[in-house]
Amino acid sequence: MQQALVTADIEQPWAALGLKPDEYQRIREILGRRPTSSELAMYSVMWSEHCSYKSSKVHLRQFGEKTTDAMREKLMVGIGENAGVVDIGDGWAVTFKVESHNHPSYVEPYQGAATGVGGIVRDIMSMGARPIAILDPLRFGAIDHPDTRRVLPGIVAGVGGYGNCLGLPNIGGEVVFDPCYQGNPLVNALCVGSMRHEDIHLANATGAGNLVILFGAKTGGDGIGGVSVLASETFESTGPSKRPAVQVGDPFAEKVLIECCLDLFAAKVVEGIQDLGGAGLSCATSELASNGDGGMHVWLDRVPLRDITLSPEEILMSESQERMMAVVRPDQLDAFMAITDRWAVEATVVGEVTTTGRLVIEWRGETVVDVPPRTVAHDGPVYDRPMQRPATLDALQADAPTSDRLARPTTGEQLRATLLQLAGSPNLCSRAWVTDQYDRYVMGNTALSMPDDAGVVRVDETTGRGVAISTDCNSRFAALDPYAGAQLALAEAYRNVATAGATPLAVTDCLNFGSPEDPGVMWQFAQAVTGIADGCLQLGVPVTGGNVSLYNQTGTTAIYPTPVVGVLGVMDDVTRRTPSGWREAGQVVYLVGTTRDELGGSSWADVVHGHLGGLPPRVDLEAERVLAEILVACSRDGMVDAAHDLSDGGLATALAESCLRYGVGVRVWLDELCERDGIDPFLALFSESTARVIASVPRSEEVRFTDVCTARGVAHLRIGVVDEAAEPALDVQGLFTLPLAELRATHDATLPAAFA
Amino acid sequence: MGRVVVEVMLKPEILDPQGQAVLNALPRLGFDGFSLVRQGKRFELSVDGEVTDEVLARVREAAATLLSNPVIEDVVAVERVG
Amino acid sequence: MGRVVVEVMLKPEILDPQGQAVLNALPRLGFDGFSLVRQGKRFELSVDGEVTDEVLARVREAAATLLSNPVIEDVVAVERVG
Amino acid sequence: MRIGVVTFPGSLDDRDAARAVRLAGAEAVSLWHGDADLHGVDAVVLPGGFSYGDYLRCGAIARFAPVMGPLVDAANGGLPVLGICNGFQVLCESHLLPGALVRNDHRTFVCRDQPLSIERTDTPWTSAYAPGERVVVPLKNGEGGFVADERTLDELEGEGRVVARYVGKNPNGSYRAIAGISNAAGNVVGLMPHPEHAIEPLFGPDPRSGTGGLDGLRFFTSVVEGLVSA
Ligand SMILES: Nc1ncnc2c1ncn2[C@@H]1O[C@H](COP(=O)(O)OP(=O)(O)O)[C@@H](O)[C@H]1O
Ligand SMILES: [Mg+2]
Repeated sequence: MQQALVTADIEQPWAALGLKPDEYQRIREILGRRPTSSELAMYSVMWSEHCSYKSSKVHLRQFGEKTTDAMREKLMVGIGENAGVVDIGDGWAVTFKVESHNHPSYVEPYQGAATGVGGIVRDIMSMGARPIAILDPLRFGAIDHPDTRRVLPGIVAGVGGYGNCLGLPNIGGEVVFDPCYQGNPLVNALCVGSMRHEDIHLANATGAGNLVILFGAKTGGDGIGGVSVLASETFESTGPSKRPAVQVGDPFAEKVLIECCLDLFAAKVVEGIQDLGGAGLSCATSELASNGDGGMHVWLDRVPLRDITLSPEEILMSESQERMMAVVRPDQLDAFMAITDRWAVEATVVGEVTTTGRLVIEWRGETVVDVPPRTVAHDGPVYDRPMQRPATLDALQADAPTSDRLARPTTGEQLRATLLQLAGSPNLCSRAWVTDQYDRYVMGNTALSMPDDAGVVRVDETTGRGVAISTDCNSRFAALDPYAGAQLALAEAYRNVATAGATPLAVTDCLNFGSPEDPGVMWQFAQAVTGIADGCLQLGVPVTGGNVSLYNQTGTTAIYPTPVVGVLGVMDDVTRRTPSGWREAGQVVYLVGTTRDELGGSSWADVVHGHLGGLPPRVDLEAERVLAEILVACSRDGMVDAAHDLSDGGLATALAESCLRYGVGVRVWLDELCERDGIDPFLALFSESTARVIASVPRSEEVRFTDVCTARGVAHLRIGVVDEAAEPALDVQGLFTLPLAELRATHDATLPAAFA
Repeated sequence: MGRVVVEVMLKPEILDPQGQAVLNALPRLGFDGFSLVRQGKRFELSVDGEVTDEVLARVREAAATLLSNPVIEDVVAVERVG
Repeated sequence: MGRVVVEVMLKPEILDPQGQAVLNALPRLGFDGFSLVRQGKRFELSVDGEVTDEVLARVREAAATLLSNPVIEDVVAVERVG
Repeated sequence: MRIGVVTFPGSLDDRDAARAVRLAGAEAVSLWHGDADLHGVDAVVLPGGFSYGDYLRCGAIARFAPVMGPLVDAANGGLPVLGICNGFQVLCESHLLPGALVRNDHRTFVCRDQPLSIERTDTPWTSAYAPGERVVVPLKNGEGGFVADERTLDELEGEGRVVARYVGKNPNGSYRAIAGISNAAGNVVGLMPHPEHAIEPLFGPDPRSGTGGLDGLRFFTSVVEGLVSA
């Protein structure tokens, strides 16, 4: 501090820390002097793209602006907190959020993925909730690329290793392969938590004199990576310059931390709480302070260290895992400490809430930080970056997969071969090799998980009330049209949740894009955000939170825009959930929705022709909304026994999956469908038109079912009958018969052959 | 038949939850006075013939690429035994 | 500050899937001529003072009771280092 | 009827085990690892999970928890004890059961609906099953390979102490496909699969894969009925 005044004009390493000249200048203006090195460290991490959302903020505002009062009705905590909270009825609330850990997982797949799970779980804990389930949307390069072999097994083992050890069921996710992710695998992780309404906690530091407690793991030099190495080399302080760029997770410590936090919440000894994630203490202290009474005094030398050589700048930036920060009334300190002791969790009073409006941090008797906390946490730079629709998009959209350009199968034999080829293709084959590494049973509340359309978990054991969640994104669609692609991701997740029988309630998203400094990428980003915001408005479900991951690119080549959308729905009783496979011979299989010639970005074009071009399927959110109403009514009133949504790979893939689910065959006829929709069997089987599902209806329910569809004016057609033959098969009449044994062998072989 | 031992430890700055767990358990069993425990790996590789210098060089390379992850681990020993 | 190293290996008759996996991976990376790989553990214990014989005896006991499970593992070394 | 369920730091399936105990008609009593007292329970379940993170070896550190002192004594005195997964590992590390559990032969964690045959039905935990009965119960472990030396394995077989065996593909490389064993007296049983996850319709294995998804419940009703009639 003194130093900063004396040596006011010393050259500071702001550029090496990633700050722009005008950003550094602004810091000087805010403080009225040059920042100390600790202040510089704090501003630089908090004003980074990752923490400040400086490129995305102007667009993300739409989520709030396009949320109506009606949509806010069930929203108890909205965007801006660690995670959004929604009311699911009976005094229960759930909180959920998806986050990315892409780059760390590329550098060290196991630890990167593991700490990705750990981070999102702490976000959920910090709302006062018990984490109850995990989903992991993953994206990799081509399945046969050598680096995919390096990255995938480690990432899957990391997600499993951490999640399994925490005792959280993994109830869904995605595994997608595409060469665009070769140097940029995406590891997104979603966590859901539940709590009673009165248990909601927020991240704020109020009440002068209240104590600020850091608890959990000791602080090491983890995860400050490049920034830290630079920092320790350039800062005036001494200290070894070798700091690990890799964060190592300790899931056991986090499990204990979860139970400890829940005991602390139950004992009502926590006023405010914040997890330590990106930007570590810099983030936790500045956010708690600025969301509260605005002042905090911290004695940084009280922070328990794993590495005693850390400098104050490094302590402020460290991203060591498994730490939390709580604000506690002095009269409850003993009760707090009794609970942390019982769980053998180290807890240290490191600071105090003040009313000075300043965040003051002391290190060995010297003030190293004295800033208005809002300027660190919330008033970072905001950029309205240039955007431009990529010039190449017109040609891409013009390159439609018409029949004169891509040969289409016509005979029964060709259609059968095509179906098999898709069923064994990397993006449509069985995910069991991955999901078998995840515990889906722990907690005993999982009603649906892989391979059904959505994960479903019970929240209330007495009533059976629970939630369904699905995450989706077809980035090939988003590459063709980011606005439509983002809405298609929303539509698919929404449809999946409804297919399982739940009423969609809220949305979270993880926006994975390339560099915001590329106007083409920025345009894609803006389109996708607008698409989601408009779509949510139309569907009446609010975005409650999410995450932005930019700079996912190799050289100048960005990944396809990948706006992963997670939809959460509620069910009064999860035992009414609808599985994706049929079981009873004689039940009638209906196709709900209309099929058009829509093959742009389809699995067929990709798998068979390696083609991407044209326009994605048409979005019809009103149709999705009505379809969802039907599906929820069907589940509630027991009108369907199974339902499966149509997405990648169209009807053919849905039929195959519904057969394989329980090993029960089906007899299907397509003539009426072709006639009604004016299509041929190929389109009937492989088109990816949206707002469609298949459902298996008991004969006794057929009238009610068709009435429900008719009343809502939704196209529906009997296309088959469940058929439990001695040798079960997928039989498309007049075209082909595919024994399930053969289908299963193809479907199951791909991932083990590549990775086992 | 010859043997080579390769020893790999986590880099000192990397968190070692296993070592930490052992360290915490020791005093509970009455073993006091330990200040740090780190847990690493020990590989024994058997070769068909003798352990020549050439073999040792190959093992050293395998140690650096396959047996350890240089991002988080150090190879602390590659030695002939027996 | 002194250090003691403890090395623990699975008994030869116990299946070692990790060692086996390394053995299988070696030729794929161009490392031929290995007939067996076994993977074990290496612990480094730091003590506050010097590593006296008494300390070594205590570590030996910890190695036999906590650091290894005699049903499946052998303690192959307990040694002073540094 | 009071059945204790021990919670170690890192236990995960403790609440699930307690739920199974309740559904079987008994009172679940939560026992804390740091409390060297069994509080007079009539039987004990050591649940699954990753006690102490499974660091060092599974069950190695939990074995030394204060609660294990009275538990070992009571087990030697005939108290019914069921160790599930991590609990099985703790029982082996404590030498209440022979052998050990090591890393799965395929080296990955496995979670699947596992067919088993129940081979010993005169233990307090399996008396409600028919000898040789085939059941389906979830299996989920990373280190579930049961190993022991040949002599011990022969002894276990000879004395009829193999309680359950995997049917079909061996999921983890267990010697002789052993899924569960008992001590000589039969009161202490260790089991790798998770019967507490097959006790409620729709929350356990797919009904199609077995006999309704409730196959695990009888591990708990066995002990409750046994204690009632005793
Ligand atoms: N990484 C993963 N983790 C957990 N579950 C997964 C993962 N990837 C796929 N799944 C599950 O496998 C099933 C099939 O996946 P997918 O074909 O992507 O579903 P959908 O097309 O219905 O979105 C779903 O139940 C999905 O949740
Ligand atoms: Mg689906």
